[in-house]
Amino acid sequence: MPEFLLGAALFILVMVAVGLVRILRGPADADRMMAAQLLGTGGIAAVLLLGAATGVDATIDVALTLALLAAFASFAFVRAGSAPTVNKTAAEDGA
Amino acid sequence: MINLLNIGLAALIVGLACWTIVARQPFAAVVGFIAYGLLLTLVWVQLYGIDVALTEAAIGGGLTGALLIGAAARLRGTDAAAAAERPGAPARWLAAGVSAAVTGALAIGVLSLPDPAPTLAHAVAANITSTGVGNPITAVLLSFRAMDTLLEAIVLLFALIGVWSLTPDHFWGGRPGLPQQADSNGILAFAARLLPPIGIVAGIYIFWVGADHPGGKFQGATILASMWLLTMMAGLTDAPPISRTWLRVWLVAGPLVFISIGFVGVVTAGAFLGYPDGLAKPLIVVIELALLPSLAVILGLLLSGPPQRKAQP
Amino acid sequence: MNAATLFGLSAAALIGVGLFGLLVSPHPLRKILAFNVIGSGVFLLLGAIARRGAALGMGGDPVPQALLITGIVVAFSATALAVALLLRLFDATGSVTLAADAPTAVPTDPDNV
Amino acid sequence: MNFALDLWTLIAVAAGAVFFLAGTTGLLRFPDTFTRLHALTKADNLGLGLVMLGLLPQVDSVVAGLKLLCIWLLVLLSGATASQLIARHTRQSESG
Repeated sequence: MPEFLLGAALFILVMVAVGLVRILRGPADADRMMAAQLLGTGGIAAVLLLGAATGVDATIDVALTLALLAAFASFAFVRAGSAPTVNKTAAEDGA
Repeated sequence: MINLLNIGLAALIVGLACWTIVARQPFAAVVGFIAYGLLLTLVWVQLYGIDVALTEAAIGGGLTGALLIGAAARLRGTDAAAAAERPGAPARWLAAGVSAAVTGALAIGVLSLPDPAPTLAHAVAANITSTGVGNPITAVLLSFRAMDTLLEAIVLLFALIGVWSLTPDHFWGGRPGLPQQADSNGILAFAARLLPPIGIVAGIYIFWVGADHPGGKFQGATILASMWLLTMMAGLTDAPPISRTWLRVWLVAGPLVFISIGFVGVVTAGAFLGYPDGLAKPLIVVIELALLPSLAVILGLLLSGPPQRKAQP
Repeated sequence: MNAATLFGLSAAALIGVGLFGLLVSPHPLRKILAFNVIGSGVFLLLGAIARRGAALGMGGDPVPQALLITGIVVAFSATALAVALLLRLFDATGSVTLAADAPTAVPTDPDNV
Repeated sequence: MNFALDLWTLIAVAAGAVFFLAGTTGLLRFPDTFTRLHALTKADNLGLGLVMLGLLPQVDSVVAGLKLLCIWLLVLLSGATASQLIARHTRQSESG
């Protein structure tokens, strides 16, 4: 069973790694963020599979942390994308 | 199979590091770096450093990514000016040569590490009972090498003071960052209402299990800071003005408790940061409980940047 | 080859790649990224050494692992300070370079008049 | 009994892996951001969900099982909100 779980982890890792080609190609920044998001999900699955294969229970906590913060980069991306308009009002307030 | 997995991981992180360096746009490089941080978490799991994997997951996956994406978005369109300073071909070849030499020297070092490897695991195992905690890494962080942890908390505080010192004069004492438009029915606000309660429980859980299992105050504090930042991003809460006394007390409380327990150790145990017999575990818990909120607020404010508006607009 | 040696060698490669980026990238944000790549390479090297010291049922030598946690947090605080400095420079001058004749990308921030 | 549980793990994890394959294929082959987003959510929801369901019989405590469920729910929640936000961001930047 551990061999199968490790194999599945490797397969998922290779899959999401191939998805990283989107970071190279783009074209939009949103596409790049999606590749990172997919890698995050695949990473969580791989951590869980590795933990089950090696029998280290605490890896579930690592996956839990990753899951909590999985979308954090995407949130920051969307926020940063809408920053210019906010920036202008802030400058007027300050003046 | 496990070898194949490790080789794949190693190839991926080196490839992503190269992409981070050579990518044409800063934003593409930053996304590459975030993916790189995620894969490092897997590498730490493979190296049996679960505590380190937790730290990397929390800091690399959450805080660093948000910080760099924000910076890359602000600096969009600055590549052209910077590209004018790109060094010429001879300088680049020289840099490549130097880097290759450094890599070669390190690789020789890695291959000629002594066997059997020296380890302090025996020393830790022999003395861990005196601390009362079950996780050897927590024992190292808060007992055997407590000075490092104290200095680290102070370094974080100094970094925050450094960030604050960049405030324009007329905004001194104001609120960090730019105001966020609050869209109370927006999707981000929805996530910022739903995730933090779960995140706070998970953060305190990770903090609490740190005594006996992988986890601890840094990881917990990072999760708490991320949740606070999420509510700020969604406009549900606002960053506090940095002139507030309660805020400053909150920031220094953790390190101060740590230092005072250290001085008590001089009297009771004969050494700075020494713990008297039998009291080690309660003192460690007190230090951790005091550091957790301070670290969470320091980390959150580090990401918010220097004040950019007045306290009362 | 065991995992410790493999990741130790990857760490050596990461340090080299990061050093190259730090030397040749003209953009300060890219230099910060390169600095972080070097940092993670150093951490990984220490992690490989920690893994070699596994004994008594511990997956690795706990002392270097504890130092790694400290190191990762300190590296983050240094990155945050560097990014804050860079953004302040950009706000103040409209440029990310220190060259005196650098072309400005956007008009100067009204906050700093 | 043990055999049946192991078989369940095999089938569910393999099916989850297939959804990751589908997600990657979609991310690479679909023509625009919105369709690619659609492919991505399959990996988030079904890929991780099936892997998680497959691993449930392999954990040794109820708490660990609950944590697994919690991880999946968290990824569902954050994946769905992030996809919505990215889609909205793309539409705004296309129209603006």
